[in-house]
Amino acid sequence: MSAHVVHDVLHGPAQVPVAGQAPQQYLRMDGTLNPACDLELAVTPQLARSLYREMVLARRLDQEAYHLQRQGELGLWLSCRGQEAAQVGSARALRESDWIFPAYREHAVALVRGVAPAELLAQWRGCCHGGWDPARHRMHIYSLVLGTQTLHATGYAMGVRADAAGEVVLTYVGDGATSQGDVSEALNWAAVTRSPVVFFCQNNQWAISTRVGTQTATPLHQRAAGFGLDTVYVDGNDVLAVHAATTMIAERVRAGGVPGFVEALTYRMAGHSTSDDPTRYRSSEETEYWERRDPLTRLRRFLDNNGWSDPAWLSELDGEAEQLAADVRAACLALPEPRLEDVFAATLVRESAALATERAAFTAYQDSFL
Amino acid sequence: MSAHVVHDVLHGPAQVPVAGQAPQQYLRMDGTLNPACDLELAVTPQLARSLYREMVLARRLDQEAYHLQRQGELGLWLSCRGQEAAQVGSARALRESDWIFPAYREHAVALVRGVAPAELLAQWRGCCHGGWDPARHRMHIYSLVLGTQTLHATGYAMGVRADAAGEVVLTYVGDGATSQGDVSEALNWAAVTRSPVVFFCQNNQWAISTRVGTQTATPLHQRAAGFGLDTVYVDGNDVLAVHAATTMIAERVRAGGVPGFVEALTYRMAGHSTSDDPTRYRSSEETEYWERRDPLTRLRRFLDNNGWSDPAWLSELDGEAEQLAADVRAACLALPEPRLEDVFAATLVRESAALATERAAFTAYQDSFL
Amino acid sequence: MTPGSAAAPTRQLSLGKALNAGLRQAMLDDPSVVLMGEDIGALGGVFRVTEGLLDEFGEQRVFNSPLAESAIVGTAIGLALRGYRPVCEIQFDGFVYPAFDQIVSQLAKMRARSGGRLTVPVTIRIPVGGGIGAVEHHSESNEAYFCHTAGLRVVACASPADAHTMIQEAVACDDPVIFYEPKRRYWDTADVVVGSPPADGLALDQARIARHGSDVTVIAWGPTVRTALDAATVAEQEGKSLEVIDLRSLSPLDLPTLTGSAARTGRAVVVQEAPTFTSLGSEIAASITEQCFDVLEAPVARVGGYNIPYPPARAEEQYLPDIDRVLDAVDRVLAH
Amino acid sequence: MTPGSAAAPTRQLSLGKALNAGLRQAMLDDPSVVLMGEDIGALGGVFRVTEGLLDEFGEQRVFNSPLAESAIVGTAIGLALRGYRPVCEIQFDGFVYPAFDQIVSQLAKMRARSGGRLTVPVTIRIPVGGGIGAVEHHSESNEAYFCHTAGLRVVACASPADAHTMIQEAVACDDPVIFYEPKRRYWDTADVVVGSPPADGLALDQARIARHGSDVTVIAWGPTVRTALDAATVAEQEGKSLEVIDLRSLSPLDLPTLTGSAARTGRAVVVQEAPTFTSLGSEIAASITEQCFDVLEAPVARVGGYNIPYPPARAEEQYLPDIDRVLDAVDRVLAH
Ligand SMILES: Cc1ncc(C[n+]2csc(CCOP(=O)(O)OP(=O)(O)O)c2C)c(N)n1
Ligand SMILES: Cc1ncc(C[n+]2csc(CCOP(=O)(O)OP(=O)(O)O)c2C)c(N)n1
Ligand SMILES: [Mg+2]
Ligand SMILES: [Mg+2]
Repeated sequence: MSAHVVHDVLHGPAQVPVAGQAPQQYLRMDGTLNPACDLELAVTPQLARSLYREMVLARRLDQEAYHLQRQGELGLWLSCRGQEAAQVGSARALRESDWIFPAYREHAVALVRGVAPAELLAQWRGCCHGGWDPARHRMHIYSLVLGTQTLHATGYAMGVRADAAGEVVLTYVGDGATSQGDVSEALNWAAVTRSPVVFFCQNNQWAISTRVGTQTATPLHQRAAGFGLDTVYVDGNDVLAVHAATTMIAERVRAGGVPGFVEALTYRMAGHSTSDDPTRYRSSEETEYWERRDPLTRLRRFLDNNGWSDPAWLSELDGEAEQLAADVRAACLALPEPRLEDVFAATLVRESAALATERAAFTAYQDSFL
Repeated sequence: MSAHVVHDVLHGPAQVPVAGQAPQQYLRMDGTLNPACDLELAVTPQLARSLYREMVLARRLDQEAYHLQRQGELGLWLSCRGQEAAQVGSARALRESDWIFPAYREHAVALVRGVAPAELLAQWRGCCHGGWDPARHRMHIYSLVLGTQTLHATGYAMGVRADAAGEVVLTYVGDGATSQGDVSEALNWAAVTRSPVVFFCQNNQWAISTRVGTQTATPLHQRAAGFGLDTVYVDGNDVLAVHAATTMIAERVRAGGVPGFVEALTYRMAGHSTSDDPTRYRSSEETEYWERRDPLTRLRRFLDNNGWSDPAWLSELDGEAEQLAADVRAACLALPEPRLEDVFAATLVRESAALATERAAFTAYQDSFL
Repeated sequence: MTPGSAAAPTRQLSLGKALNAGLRQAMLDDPSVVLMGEDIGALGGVFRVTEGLLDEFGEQRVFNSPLAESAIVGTAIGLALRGYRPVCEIQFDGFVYPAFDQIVSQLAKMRARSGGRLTVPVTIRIPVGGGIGAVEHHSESNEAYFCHTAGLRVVACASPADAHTMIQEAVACDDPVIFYEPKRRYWDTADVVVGSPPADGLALDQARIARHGSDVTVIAWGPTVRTALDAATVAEQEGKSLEVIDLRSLSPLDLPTLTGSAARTGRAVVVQEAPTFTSLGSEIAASITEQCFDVLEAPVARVGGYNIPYPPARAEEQYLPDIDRVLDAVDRVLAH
Repeated sequence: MTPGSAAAPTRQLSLGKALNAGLRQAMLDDPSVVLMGEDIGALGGVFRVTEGLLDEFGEQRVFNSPLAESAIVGTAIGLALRGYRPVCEIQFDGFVYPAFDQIVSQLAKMRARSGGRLTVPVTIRIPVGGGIGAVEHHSESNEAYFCHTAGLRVVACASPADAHTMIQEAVACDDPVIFYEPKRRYWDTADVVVGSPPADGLALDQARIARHGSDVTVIAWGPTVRTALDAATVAEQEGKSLEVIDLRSLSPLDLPTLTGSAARTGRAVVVQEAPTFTSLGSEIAASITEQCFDVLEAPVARVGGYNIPYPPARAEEQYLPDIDRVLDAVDRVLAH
């Protein structure tokens, strides 16, 4: 049975159940290499800098979106702050042709996949439900009903396998969502059909106000192993470790191995959403503990230690981030208002006579106010 | 990950995935003791004979019910033939005050719990949905929607824990049903709440026409361990091993341990139901293989080997079984026809005015034919 | 000669076999069609609707699934996103509920949620209704849940010929379709023209006047169509002329056909197995009344299951609408 | 002085706080009442309806659950079988579907399935409807699904006073109750008499005439009651007298109150947020017409959500029935 040994350095006050095993770590908090790391990774300056760049951009986008919400321009925002390493490290481990099924907080992933700020914010401004073309980015729209996307990803992967296409499907799932029956069904179904899917679990230790200890009595990767998945447990605030671990699992899956499960231990640094008040359920001590483990800081220290972060590059990156923030804001404010006619049009592929009649009546009614 | 090592002696042609581990066995096929057995059990003649008696009675009831169905007196019958050891061995491991949540094939369990033949058959004759008073037998009615009962059992166990009542709740679940999200939710929820529940999985290797290998890529007990349950894998055709294993787990649970999971490897010797035609999907070779592993035969050999089966006792048992068969038949034919009024009456506790009106209209309409 | 060619053969088929032939045709016509569900492989499904298809098309296209309805529908959505055209079998009506979330929040809404970018052509086949003496959860009529769900098409076949055509149209339809098969009519047998349906097929949207009449319009679908037709035969002997409409499409409703008939007869009776409260029968009554208020001679009558859980098998005859109850309602609307 | 005693205090409470006080009272009155759901503990639920109750009653009675709706309802059934009286919170309307099977096949039918032997007094609280600018799945009106399910009681509160009383009556009721809380009215504030409801409480079965009138009966529930009342105020200025009925009980319907009013006015309009097709509005229209056909001057009109998935927040105003759409329907039935 699971021993609840808590690794203080990594876990802090939220106390994730861990069966005697520490997550794989490549970089220690001070940015130096962890000699205990088992993961293979060829870290070039290019790789480290490009990961850092995407994390910085994601952080800046997240911040700008947060402000837009506070200013009433977005209805809601779910921050990915603190999870940039988990998201960027994993998304970058895939090939462009691989397909992603996100949950709803994977903004850094979306950025990696080239989703434009307008496409990303439209949903949170209330202009649409899914803002981008999944086929273009090989990234499905967000799924807000927890865990449902893991079954879609599994089915998609069954298709990939049937097509012998050599692609890998990666789906993101939160620690809380793992409690949903759908997620267990997906893990099992993937294992039984041996489909090329990787479940990437961002264990950010919270589901709104609920600790991960309420969701599970064992480490989540242990549960996945019970279903027969190829698992790895990784420090989710260490982008290099995440990148290496996800690459390892994804390539094993691509080569025909059993489906994979990556548990990345990270932390939701902001509230669950802009509607949330995390002070009701967690201490500032805990938040500060994790602030000190900020994934950006860690990689930055590594870059600095290696002399890979020259001021020119950093200031260029700063400029790029500010430009992105400006773009985000501009794109948000320029979003067109949604029309109910468009929802009518998207309800069925072949509009029924009944729906056409109803749509016409709606339009006529709307027009009667003109 | 799970190695699919098949233990030929135990598994036969259906090939259950097993990770290098054989189920615990107390009695070998020839009724001699298995020296490799880890289970503790004080086998007295009384215990062995009473287990045998209940298995024989269950077998006879099952056979009679099967005939009644073939003669058109039952609408359907789901045979427990071959699973008597798993059912009697587990049910007898509980205290009378412990509560049972069955699936729908646990006729031998019902017999152990004193459910009368009329109560047991009423549902299959089409006279009611649940034929007995759960409180009287501390056994819930059958659940036909697969896996749902595991959540009821878990909730009930939460109540037991809150009441500090010292009871154990045992729920039966089939190998097929484990694929349902509800069952995973129940395993997880039980572990998280540390409720006194034991999941007893009769892995009879088939779900209608679907092999257990389609339901899982790993042994089912391994999956349960992944959620943090206390598990044991046992030869389900060995009533002594089942009894010992279930007792061990149930008592650990009663003492405050984590919830338990017993996987009993057994075999559904008949078709799924009287509507099923198993020749469409499995070979007679496979069935014969398991006929040779009949749980009654094995215990009988053990009794014989020990000189615990004197002819007088055996013939008394025969008589008892024949009497039961006669009782089953008589009880079945004497079952009163159901009245729709009774369903009306059982729909709500406090009948609404609307329903009362509808019921009155129904009665008036019925009476108009008198 | 290949099936579906000009001179398609006519065969005497049961409704179940007509479905089987329809699925086979759909698989021949479109290699992206795959079947999935519990026991649909070697067994051919508990009603044998997929019999022989595993042998003919192989495991890649006929997938005997693990026992999890939410996963059946959820992975079917994923397969559809990949370009497949999955046909899911739900073993019995009462076992569709574990998949309810995937159907209602995902399948039905996927297109709208994606702003019209995604198409999920999934067909969910459900044997529906009572009358076969089954145990609990095996006799449910739950079309109301899906009719109330925007984004789904809900259809029910009632005859072997329609079964054969409609299943192919459902599979070919780019919208998700809940496809009801009237369980107790699986063995009804009639002539069926075997082959692909005409390309301009409209059955999925169009009701069928199964019998013309002038006094009362009787609206039925799935298993109750035959009940209504039988009632019409008896009524004729009593000098009452019933027009029987087989809905075929439950959502959307072919309202013009319904109101056209009701306007002609001035009286309508809806016959369903489902409990009447907040049911498709309620909708039909409300819709017809909305449009025909001034020409109706009587309120639309509803004959259906009572608002209680489905009874044990030996009481189901008292529960299910039969000829007597239909005629009773006909008399009521005529007497109004 | 203890709450619930003779001279119960009157307080100005929002609907959300009235519910909170009602739950507290129910827990004080009956130690078998336990609360369970996602984030209902320290957070007090996303709408703070359970605020303070964890502190007051402890973890044994206020259980912050894992994230699994099917398990919430499934284990609540088990707890109820053990003698507890669980009150489950579903965080948002759109998240009840994973629990659909447990609600429809187990909770609703348990009593009938056991031949009346088992009682499962589970209350399922669901914040319902739109109008708060939420993201998808957070604005659904799904009462039709549960109304169509025999064995459940379905209620919706519309005012703080009713919220306070009705939640207590729901918890005390031995039948399973789906309890809808009108999300966008959580902050509506009014005087509430705090304390246990009278023992002969009938709210769970009885509609309330929220405003008397003579020209048209307007039937609403939950969030649309205020819309209907506001419409009545405007209509009055235009010389039209609307009678507004707050259903309170959606299933069963208090039909005598509805038909009584409709018979008096001769005209009725139903106002709901849910899509109209196969909805409670359909049932109300059908039922009223059945009983009042000869005295109705016009067909019952339905104002509701369109038959499309709930739109993005910035289009919801176009979707939700508002005063204009109610008055438009009133004009239509008056013009008929
Ligand atoms: C089926 C379902 N139930 C409840 C919710 C409400 N809800 C939204 S997010 C959330 C917490 C999710 O936690 P987790 O999976 O850990 O993801 P995180 O928010 O931490 O990224 C909850 C309960 C939902 N979206 N879907
Ligand atoms: C939710 C649900 N889906 C499908 C069914 C139909 N069904 C009844 S029994 C059965 C097989 C169950 O297999 P298993 O759990 O192994 O139990 P066994 O019949 O072998 O005892 C199936 C598919 C059902 N009862 N419930
Ligand atoms: Mg989380
Ligand atoms: Mg089995």
